[in-house]
This record gives sequence, structure tokens and C-alpha cells, in this order.
Amino acid sequence: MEAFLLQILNGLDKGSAYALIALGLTLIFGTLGVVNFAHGALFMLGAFVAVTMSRLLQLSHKASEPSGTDFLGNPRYEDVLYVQDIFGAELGQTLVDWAVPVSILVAIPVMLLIGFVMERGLIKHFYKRPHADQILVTFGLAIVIQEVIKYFYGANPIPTPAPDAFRGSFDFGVLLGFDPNTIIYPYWRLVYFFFAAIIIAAVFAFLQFTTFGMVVRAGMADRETVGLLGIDIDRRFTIMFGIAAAVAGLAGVMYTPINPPNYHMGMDFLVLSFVVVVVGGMGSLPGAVLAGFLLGILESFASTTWATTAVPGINQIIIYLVAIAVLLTRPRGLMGRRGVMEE
Amino acid sequence: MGILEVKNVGKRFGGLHALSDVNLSVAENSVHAIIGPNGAGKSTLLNCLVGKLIPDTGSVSFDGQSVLGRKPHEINQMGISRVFQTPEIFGDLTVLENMMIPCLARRDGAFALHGYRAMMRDREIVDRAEHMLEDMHMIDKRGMHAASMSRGDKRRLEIAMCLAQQPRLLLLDEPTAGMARADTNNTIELLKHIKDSRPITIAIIEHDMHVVFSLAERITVLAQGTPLVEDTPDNIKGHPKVREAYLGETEH
Amino acid sequence: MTRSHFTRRGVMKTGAATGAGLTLPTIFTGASRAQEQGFTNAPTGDTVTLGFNVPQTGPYADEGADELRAFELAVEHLNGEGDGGMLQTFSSKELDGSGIMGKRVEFVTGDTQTKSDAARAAAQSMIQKDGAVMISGGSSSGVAVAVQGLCQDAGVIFMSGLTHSNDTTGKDKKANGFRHFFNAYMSAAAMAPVLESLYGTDRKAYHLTADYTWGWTQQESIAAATEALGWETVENVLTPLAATDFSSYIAPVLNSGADVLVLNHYGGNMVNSLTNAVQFGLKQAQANGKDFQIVVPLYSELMARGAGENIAGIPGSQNWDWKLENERGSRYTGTNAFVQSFGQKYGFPPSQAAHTCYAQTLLYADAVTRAGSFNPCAVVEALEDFEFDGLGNGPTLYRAADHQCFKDVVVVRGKENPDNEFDLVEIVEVTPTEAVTYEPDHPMFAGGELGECNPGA
Amino acid sequence: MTDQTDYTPVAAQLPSRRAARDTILGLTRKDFGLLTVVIALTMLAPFLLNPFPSNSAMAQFNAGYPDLMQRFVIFGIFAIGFNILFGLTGYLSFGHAAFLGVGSYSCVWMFKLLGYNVLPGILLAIVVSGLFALLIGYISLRRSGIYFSILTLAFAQMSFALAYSVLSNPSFNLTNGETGLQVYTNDPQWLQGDGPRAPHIFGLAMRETETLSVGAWNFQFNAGYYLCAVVMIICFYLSVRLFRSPFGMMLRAVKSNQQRLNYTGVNARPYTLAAFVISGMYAGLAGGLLSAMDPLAGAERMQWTASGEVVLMTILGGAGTLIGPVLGAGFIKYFENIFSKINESTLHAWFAFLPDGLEDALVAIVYPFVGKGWHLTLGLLFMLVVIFLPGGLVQGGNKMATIFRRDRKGGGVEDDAAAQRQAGE
Repeated sequence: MEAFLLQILNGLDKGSAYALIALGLTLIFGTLGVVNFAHGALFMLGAFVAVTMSRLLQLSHKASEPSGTDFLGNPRYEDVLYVQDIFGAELGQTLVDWAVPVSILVAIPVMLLIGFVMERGLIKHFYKRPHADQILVTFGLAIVIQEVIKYFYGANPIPTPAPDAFRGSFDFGVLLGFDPNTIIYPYWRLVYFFFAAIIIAAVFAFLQFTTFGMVVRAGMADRETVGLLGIDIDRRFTIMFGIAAAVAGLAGVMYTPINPPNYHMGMDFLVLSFVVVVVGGMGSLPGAVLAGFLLGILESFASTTWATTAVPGINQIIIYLVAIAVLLTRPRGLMGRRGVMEE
Repeated sequence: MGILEVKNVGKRFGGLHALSDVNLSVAENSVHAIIGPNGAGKSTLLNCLVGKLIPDTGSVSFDGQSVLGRKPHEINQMGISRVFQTPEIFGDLTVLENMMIPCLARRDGAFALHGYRAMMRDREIVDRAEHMLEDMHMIDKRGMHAASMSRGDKRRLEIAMCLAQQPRLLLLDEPTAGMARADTNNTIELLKHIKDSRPITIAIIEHDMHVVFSLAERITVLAQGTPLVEDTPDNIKGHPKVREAYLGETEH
Repeated sequence: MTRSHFTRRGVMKTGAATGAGLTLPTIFTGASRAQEQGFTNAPTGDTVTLGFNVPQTGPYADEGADELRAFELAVEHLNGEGDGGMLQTFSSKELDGSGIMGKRVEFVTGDTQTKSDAARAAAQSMIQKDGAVMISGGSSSGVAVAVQGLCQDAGVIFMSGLTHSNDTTGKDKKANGFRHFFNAYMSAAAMAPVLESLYGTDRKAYHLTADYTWGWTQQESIAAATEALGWETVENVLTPLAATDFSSYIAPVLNSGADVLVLNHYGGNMVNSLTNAVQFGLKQAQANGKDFQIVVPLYSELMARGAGENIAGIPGSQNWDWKLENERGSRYTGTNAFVQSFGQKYGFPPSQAAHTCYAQTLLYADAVTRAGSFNPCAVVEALEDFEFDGLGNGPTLYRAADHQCFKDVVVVRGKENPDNEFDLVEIVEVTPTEAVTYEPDHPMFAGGELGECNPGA
Repeated sequence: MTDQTDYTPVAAQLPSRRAARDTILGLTRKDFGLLTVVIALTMLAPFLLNPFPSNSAMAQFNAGYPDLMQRFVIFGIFAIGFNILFGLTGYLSFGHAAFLGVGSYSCVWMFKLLGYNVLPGILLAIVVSGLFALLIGYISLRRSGIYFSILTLAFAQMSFALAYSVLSNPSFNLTNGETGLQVYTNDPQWLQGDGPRAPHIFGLAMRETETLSVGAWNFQFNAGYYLCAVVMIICFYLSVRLFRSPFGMMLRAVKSNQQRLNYTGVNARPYTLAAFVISGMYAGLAGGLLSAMDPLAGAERMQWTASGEVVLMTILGGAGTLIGPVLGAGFIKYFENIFSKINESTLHAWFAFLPDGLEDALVAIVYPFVGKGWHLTLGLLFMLVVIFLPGGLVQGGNKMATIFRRDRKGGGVEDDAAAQRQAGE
């Protein structure tokens, strides 16, 4: 029972990341009809916004007095943070500590801007091109983005811890009347889950309750008709691309304390998030969210020892097995619509 | 006993009765038109005939054999060819190649692995395809990219492709929809020519009464998923129920 | 741009000698002349080409970059430029800064991508196109075994870089291949006494193991070593190589009855699994009335940097550490000389990967000089059972039976308050050679044959 | 140069009766011309790929050494096969690397069990990958579009994960996991006898290389390369035949309008399945040849990145054209093997004739794009090609051809495929 609850918790968390990335991916599929292989790179860029932010906050200058010697025997000077110079020692330290949450504020405009530039500068010209061309150009772009990040930040993962207040973990077991230490869960992962839930709810609310969202949804259903109504759907789609980029970016920002980011983390998520989108059903937003959480939870269960003892290697193939099973029984994924991306 | 027998066919989509208790008999070598207002179930009926949809109840038989449960290509191989509302041709292929595919399908069946034979050296198929194009006055277009032709020519090509299979029953789904009057007349002439030049049964779904009364030998009127009446064109013209249910609406 | 000054100037000099500004006499296709001397890529002219095959793309690119720095430094020292580094401390005094046997050392580089296929392709190109007579480098065991096999077939020497699997000098050992780096068995043997003194003999261990060859040999080794202490292995869970999040593997640990978690992971896997373990509070937890502990058998500086403050207090083993001579005395002479010249050139201390690559290059050059020939068979003979000192690890033996180096193993622990990003670990103990030596026919290494040295051509 | 869409030449310009007789080896003159070009290029590759004297700075750009030449033609075979599926039917498989991997493993197993003669290994590679493709194709082809792509991806990723770990456990070691499957001295090798202890074909070792030195040039003629080259020419010839056959036409019809095809009495499924199996066998053959050239088969060959690579090769060269995939394969392999090897000192050597400051500046500019930055260059080139040459490299070639032959009307025929691809999808 405890193990069951534990893996559900783990699954929810993994699912949050899958769902957030898949949400943006399916939004782009559904609205623009573009297969965006650079979406993983957007997730990674988000994470590096957090890295950059935390580095900026930790910019420092050398103290005037030496305080020891370095490994070559030369005098060493302590670093003094600029933020502490500006905001005082205490507030400065807090800011450094809260670098990741602070990055969210920066990441939203940055990622929106990146999204706009990408759509206007590149993706726009590929709406009417075959999916194969879209794949090639966005894959090329993903490599370029990756390499640029690698050039500046190196290939090694960069630890980006959560604020002190959110380190450590929470003992659910005690809350539910189990023994201590049976169901523990890190605070930051809880934060991530709630954050993901809020973002998903916000995206749905935006599409559901604003006129802008209504037009976009109509455009997803039938682009030509909406175009005939004289509505400038292209501009709205640009904004949607920006929003999808921002969602991926925020998912990346918040992910940094969970696992240290590196330049190819986007590629790690790319294939999985495509599987999630397709299992959910091409162009279906609820489908993407549902499939994200479903696959996350199943993956967690497949990782338990009893699962791997029963079927060795099940943890490595579960997602693909589920994808095959779903696609063979439900031709358009869990919630897909007829005719989307079938040609 | 007609070549196509539809008995008690019913089809529901959710709570909607698209077809209920449809009976229809198409006599061999006749031209039979099915007319009816929008939403009368014409297209649903047609899709039941060619295997795209499977009716919930009833039976459909062609030349004494049931077509139910067969796939579209199997039904086609039985001798039923279908012309679509918007011309469905192989846009990426040349006109000649478009013509060769039905010829191959007729000779080699639903699947044949001729991966090593040079297509253009297959005289039998090329000759037949070219002959068919000559017959349709399209031989000068044979090297053209099919997608780049006019809509009228695409329609002509599609009909030619269907005929190349020498079907016993030709199903036409609003063949003149969206056409200018001149093109419509050409199509009527073409169909008349086809009808007169070979033994063939034609079933046609049509909105345009001009086409229907120029061609049809018998007409079935469909309304709200059931046949209202079936008779000769002259009788249909004067039929009060038809006027009320259908013609009255379309001609004001 | 100062760092490559020497190369450029050297090239200009030789360029002028051949009378063409654009000429680069590095690249000779030796194959045509090979028959003359009876082995692959016999160097002709006044240069010899070495091939440095390191990961330049993919997750280990930074480690590869550090290896490449060390190679460049070694070439510089062999050619008599810079301060000479460990040449001054090396017990063998054959190398005098005039290249190798009077031939100036040139090098070519390639990208292994940490994939066997790509690594072999890059090595092939160095051998077939550039006439490399020795290949070195690499940062994973799969690649090392793959390239070692290739070099055996092609008839060149392979001086492996970072490879830790038992198989490299076990069931996949090859006569033309040599490993300076330590291995999984040695890690385990070195860790055992330290683990005993740190955590006692009554412990229950939970293993998370990367699900591929290296992970298995590492787990097998450490489990055997700790069980010999009296520890109990509660569970061994295999994790997919491609896993990026380990929460579902970490979460059940605390409730399993174990009080030690052993992470048989390397690189990105280790960074993430350790980060996750700390997130789940394993470091602060109590189990079986003891403080819960985490052990990472194989450490590397770059992994430590990736895991950040999470590594504080966590023990692991290393082939070498740049503080060795300062903290453990002159037995480890050479360390400071190397750190000094590396630090002067690049501004930060070298990693163990850099150290092993530097040492391997020197060892090869020395063996050639002592043998008086570039012929791989002569080099093999010179290296087999070669005892040396002064390369930073103390007295070392290149054992003939399996071409594995035997030397002291460093056991380290993550620092609680590191001063900077290069000084993340502290040395806990140095386990002496005797404690980590094993018989060549030890079951964990059985199954392969060294075979005959192959001079190729 | 020509292409699969023979609209103008065969159907309209020539009287069709003449067209029928005017064939060589069953190919039209144009196709035969293309085949001749391919034969000439592959046979003379050791010269063509080695244009720079080996002691010049430009020698870095020479690609005429056995290993890379082998890779060019082997990946050419892989891409030709992939193009039969993707170029003709439009079904985008993201799992073709699985067949490459299966072929590689089969071949090495033949080495382990029978001996080092490459023939049984290559044949088994084709058979096993064909069967594997039949199984995966049968299931995956129940869906189309992106759903098909994801199904093939899922199968390939499962194959990779299993090969990397589960199938290499000590008790049942089918793949030898991370290390890669290789021949050990204690393997049975029942038919080995006293043949060469390396892959060979009836005694001729694959790594046998003759070097011809002409002045500063060294031209290497490698037995393995010529075996691969002959196999590739055969594969290319077969693919031309297939493109021009009724079967090829049906495949193009599948891509163009599957609905019409069904209503023309043709069952599309067996056609696509046959194309899938044939292209799987091409991939298996390529995998078998990889092992025959270098007897070690690693699991990474099955990873999605490897599947993605062949997709990129095909699109980059020009999907649906005959020669495009081969060009794309060569292009990517060239970058992977040549650009990744350029390091800082190489750059300094190139620019050594410049004044110091300028030299350093130039090196600083170029360095991020070569060596460890070769991925960046490749990514940029993907983007540039797809933006400016929608029909792939073949279209680029045709554009150049039209510039040189302005008197000829219109673009080369390969343009049609490109134009058609844009219009069609």
C-alpha cells in the first residue's frame, strides 16, 4: 500500500514534466500544424535561464585583501557578491538562495520573446512545407541551440539548488498514519507538481474563457473557416507559439533543482514528449496532460522491484509498450481527433 | 432482381438515424439516380455500398453476392467503381500513370509484387491506358502532372480511371457539384457516351435536377434516411409528395 | 591564444623547413611505407603522429576536453617545450624533450561521441589517414573496449584513457592495449577498509546499478568487497542508462531496511541519482538506529561538480587527485609537477582523466624510447612488467598478464565547505597497492585472452 | 541526372514504342546514364576523395581512406533503402536503425558461430532484418502518419533498450550490451578452418589495402570498400528498377492518394508492407556490411538518434529522388568524420601564413564550428539546406546545372521531385 502511494506520487511528478512539455508541443501541432523538434531545446533554454539567473546573482568581485593561497601557491582573494553590495548582505543572500523562483519572472518574457522570434523568423515559413522539412529544420535549430549553450556553459551538469526552505522532504506516511519514513517526498517535487497543475489550469482557462482562446480553438478545429471570417489568425498563432515556448521554458526553470541541467537535457525529453503527445492524441490538450500523467505513473510502477523481477527490463520499455498498445487499440491516441496528422 | 440489391438497410450515428429501412434495387444496364435534400442520407447510403461504412441492419448485395464486411478494394474488385464528389486522382503522378493504375489493378488484382519489371515496357498496360485516354480525348495530356489539370479534366480523368477497370456498376457522387454549366453539360454528354458505348450500370447521386432528368431511367427519392418514392423521371416530376418534400424547396 | 603558441611556432618552423608556408608535414599515410619496416604506420621523416580520441560531443564532452588539454601538455613536454612536467619526476630518464626517438611528436584528434561506432570510426581515420601509431583517450568502458579491439586488429598501440570496467583488462583484454586507470575491482577493494572504519561491519546495503556492463562489474565488485566485511546486500536494482530521474528508484530505499545506499552510477546518471537521493532526505535519515549513508564507488571531479553540494561527506574512490602529493607526501611525487604545469597553462587543476591521459602518453613515449622502436610488439615488450615511479601515483607496475597498472588507490570524500569548484573532495585514505592487487585469473576478470601482440601490416 | 518522375521524357516527348525498346539493362537511357555516373564515382572514389596531397594543409579534407569510404557506401545503402519506404510511400519510419542493428548482430553471430567469411553473415543479416521488418511493419502499418512514426520509434527504442541491457545478461548474452558483440577466441567458429583471422570473402581479407603512391598523393584501394561499393551499385540498380516498376508506381500512388487507390481495387497495405520489408532488408544489409568491415556490433546503432540520422540523410539529399539519399549519407558522414577532427593546432597551421594577430582572430572565429563544435556546423547546414533548397542537395545540384546550361529549358528533372514534394503534402 505504501509502495503503491509512493509510486503514484513519483509518477505524478514525472508526469508533471511530461505533461508540461507535451502540452506546448501539442499546442503547436494543433494550432500551427508544425512538428517542432526544437521543443525540447526550449525546455532546456528555460533551465538555462535559471542557471544564468543564479550566475548573475552570484556575480562577484575580488575582495581587496587576500585570505589565503590557491592551489598554485598564489595569494587568493575572497569573492564578494554584487547583490550583497547592492541589497545588503542578508537580502542579497536570500536573493541568491531564491534564484530559481526569481528566474520564473525573468523566464516568462525571455521565453515568450524567444518563441515569437522563432515563429516569425523560421517556423512561419514552414507551415505549408511537408512535415519532413519541418522536422529537419527544427532538429537543425535544436542542435544549434544546444551547441550554443554548450559553448557557453560546457557539457557538464550544473547544480542549481532549490531555496533552502524547500530542501529536504516531507513525510506523507506519518500524515496518513503509516510508519515514519515509508512515504517521504521532497518539498521541491511537491512544488513542481502544484506549479505544473497551475500552469496547466492557466493554459486551459486561457483557451476556454478568453475570446482570444476561443478563436485559437476554432482555428485548431478549422483554420480555413476562421481565416474566412477575416480574423487575423496568424498573429494569434504567433502568440500561441510564444505561450507554448513559455510553458516549456517554465517547466525547465522549475526542473533545475530536481536534476541539474545540462545542454542535452532537451533531447532526453524530446522523444518521450513526442510519445506522450501521440499517446494523448495529436492536437488534444487534455489528451497530452492525461497521457503525461498516465505514462509518468506507469513508468514509476514499472521501476519497482516487483515489476522488474517479474519482467526484466520492463522499466526501460514500459512507455513504448504502452504507446504501442494505445495506438493499436485507439488509432488516434487516447483523445485524438480524426484527420489530424494522419497524412 | 437488380444487379444491386439494398434490403432494409439502417445506419445510426449515435442517436441519429442516418438511414432506416432503405430498400433499393438497381436494374442491370440502367441509369438509376438517387436524389434527396441535404442530410437525406444519400452519402451515407453510398458509403454503405462501397464498404466505407458498414450498415447496422439489412443487407447489400451485388450480383447476388453480399458486399457487407468487405473492404473497399474488394468491393471494387467485384466490379463497383466509385467517382467522388471532388475528383480523387493521383495528383503527384502523370495522367498516363493515373490511367495505368486501374489497368494494372484490373489485370493483376489487389496486389502484385512486380518490383523488377519496367513499367513503361509493359505494352499491354501502356497500350490500354493510352487507348483509354484517346477514347476520352485526353491523350494530348498524358505527360501532364495530374494535379495541374483543370477541375473538369480531373473529373474526366477520374471517370476514365473508373471505366478502365471495366466495372459493371459505376457509382457517381454528385459528379457535377461545383461545375460551371458548360462543364456540367460536357459531363452529361460524357456519361451519355459511356452509357451508349458499353453495357454498364450507373447509379448516380445528384443534386442538379438538370443532370438527373437528362440521364436517369429511374429515380429514387430519399428523405430523412428513407426512400420516399421510386419511379421513372416523368412520374417523379409530377409526383406531389416529391414536389412537396424536395423539389419545392430547391426550386424557389 | 597563448596556450597553443608552441604548436603554431613549431609548425611554422617545420613549415619553413619544407619551404612552403601552407605545408603541414603532420600527416603521412604510413601504409605505403609500412612494409618497409614491418608494422602499421611506421613513422618516416622527422615526426611521429599520435591519435587522441576523446569525447568532444555528448555528455562527457567536458571530460574529453580535459583529456585533450592533458594530451596537448604531454606533447608539449615530450617535444621539450614548457616546463617539462612529470618528465622531471618520472623514474625512467629516457625522455629528454627531443620528441620520441628524435622524432617530433605531432598529434591528431577525434570525437568518440561516447559511442562505440563513432569512436572506432575516428580511430580508423587516425590510423588509416593520419598514420597514427598510437591511439589514446576515451571516457567510457564501452568505447575503450571497442577501440582497444580495433587497435589490436590494426596493429597499433592503444593506451586507454578513463575506463573503469573490469572487462577492459579482463575478458576483453588485448595485447596491444594498456590501462593505466584503475578498475571496478580495485575501487571496491580500496573502499572496503575505509567503509569499515567509517561505517562499521554491520550494515545493510541497497544498490542502484546502471544497467550495462560497467555498472554490473562495479556492483559485483563492491558487493563482494562489502559482503566480505560482513555487510548484507539487501537489494540490487538496475536502472536504465537513459534514466534522467531516479525518484522512483530512490523512494523505496528508506523503507527497505537498508542503511547504506550504493550508487553504481557514473556521469550524468550519478549526478542525478545522488541529487535525487539527497532530495529524498537520505543524508539526514536514520535507519536501523544508525545514520543513513550514501556511497559512490567511482568518483570524478566533473561528476562532483555536477552534483554540487550534494556530494558533501559522500565517500568514493579515485585514480588520482591533484592534492595527493601535498597531503600524502613525496611518495606521490610528480603530482605537483603535473599540477603546476597544467595549472600554469590552463588556470585550474587537472582532473584524474587528464592525469591518466598525460601519464599514458609519457609511458608510451618512454616505452618506445627504451625499446628503440615504434614497433607495437617492441613497445608491448617494453611496457610489460614495467615498474615505474614519479607519475603521481607512487610506485606502479604495468602487469604483463593483463596490461593493467597496479598502484595505490585514493579514497576521497566530498568536502563540506569547498573553497572553489575545483577543490570539491578531500582525501580520506590511500589504499596501498597490495590491498587492491588481484590474481590475473580472478573470476571477475576471467574469460578473455590477451593474445599475441599485433604489429599489423 | 534524372529522377523517378519520368513525366516529360518518357510519356510525352518520346513516342512510347521507341521508349520501350530503347533500354539498357532494363533502364532508360537517362537512368542508365545515372547508373554509369554512380559506378564511376564509387569505383574512382579513392582518387576523387583524395584530391589534396597528403603533406598539404588541405589534406585534412581528404576522405579517401578505407573506413570512411566504406561508411559512405554502407550508409548510402541504408539511405537508398529508407528512401524506398519514405521517398515513395511517404511513410516516415523513425525506427529503421533497429534493422541496421539486427543486421549487424546477425552478421557478427555468423562470425562467432561459423567463421570469418562475410557471405553467410551478410545473407543472414538480410534475412533476419527482413523477418524483423515483417513483424514490425505488419503491426505499425495498421496506422499512418505520425502514429506510424511513433509506433516504429517505439519498437526501435525497445530493441535498443533490450539490446543494451537485458539481452546482454551473463546467462543469455545475445548482444554483449555496452561493449558490443564481438568475436572471442573461444567462440566455436565451426567453418573457420585456417582462413584469415579477420573478416574475409573466400580468403580476401576485408582490410586488405593496396596503396598507390603518386608523388605526394597516396591512394588507398581497400578490398572491403570495393565489396561494399559493388553491393551498393547492385542496390542502387535494384532501387532504380523498383522506382520504375509498376510496384514503384503503386507506392507513389499510396503517397499521392491512398483513398483513390483503395477505390481502384488495390490493397495498399501489402504494398506498403512490401516496401517496409524491402527497406528493412536494405538496412539489415547495411548493418551486415558494417559488421563485415568492422566485426563489432554495438547497441547504439539501434538508438533513435541513428534512426533520425537516416531520416536526415534522406531529406537532406532529397527524398524521392534516386541519388539524393546517397548524397545525404555522404554529406553527414563527411562532417562527422572530417570536421570533428579539425583541432586548434590544425587551424593554426592553416592560418600560419597570416600575421599573428589576424591568425589568432581567424582561429578564434573558425574554432567554434569545427572539432568539438562540428555539431553546430551540421545543425546550421541542416537549416540552410532545408530553407534554401527544399528539394535537398539534389535540387541544389540541379540549380547549379541550370546556371551552367541556361540554354536548356527549365530545371533538371530532379526538380520535379522537389516541387512535387512541396505541392503534394
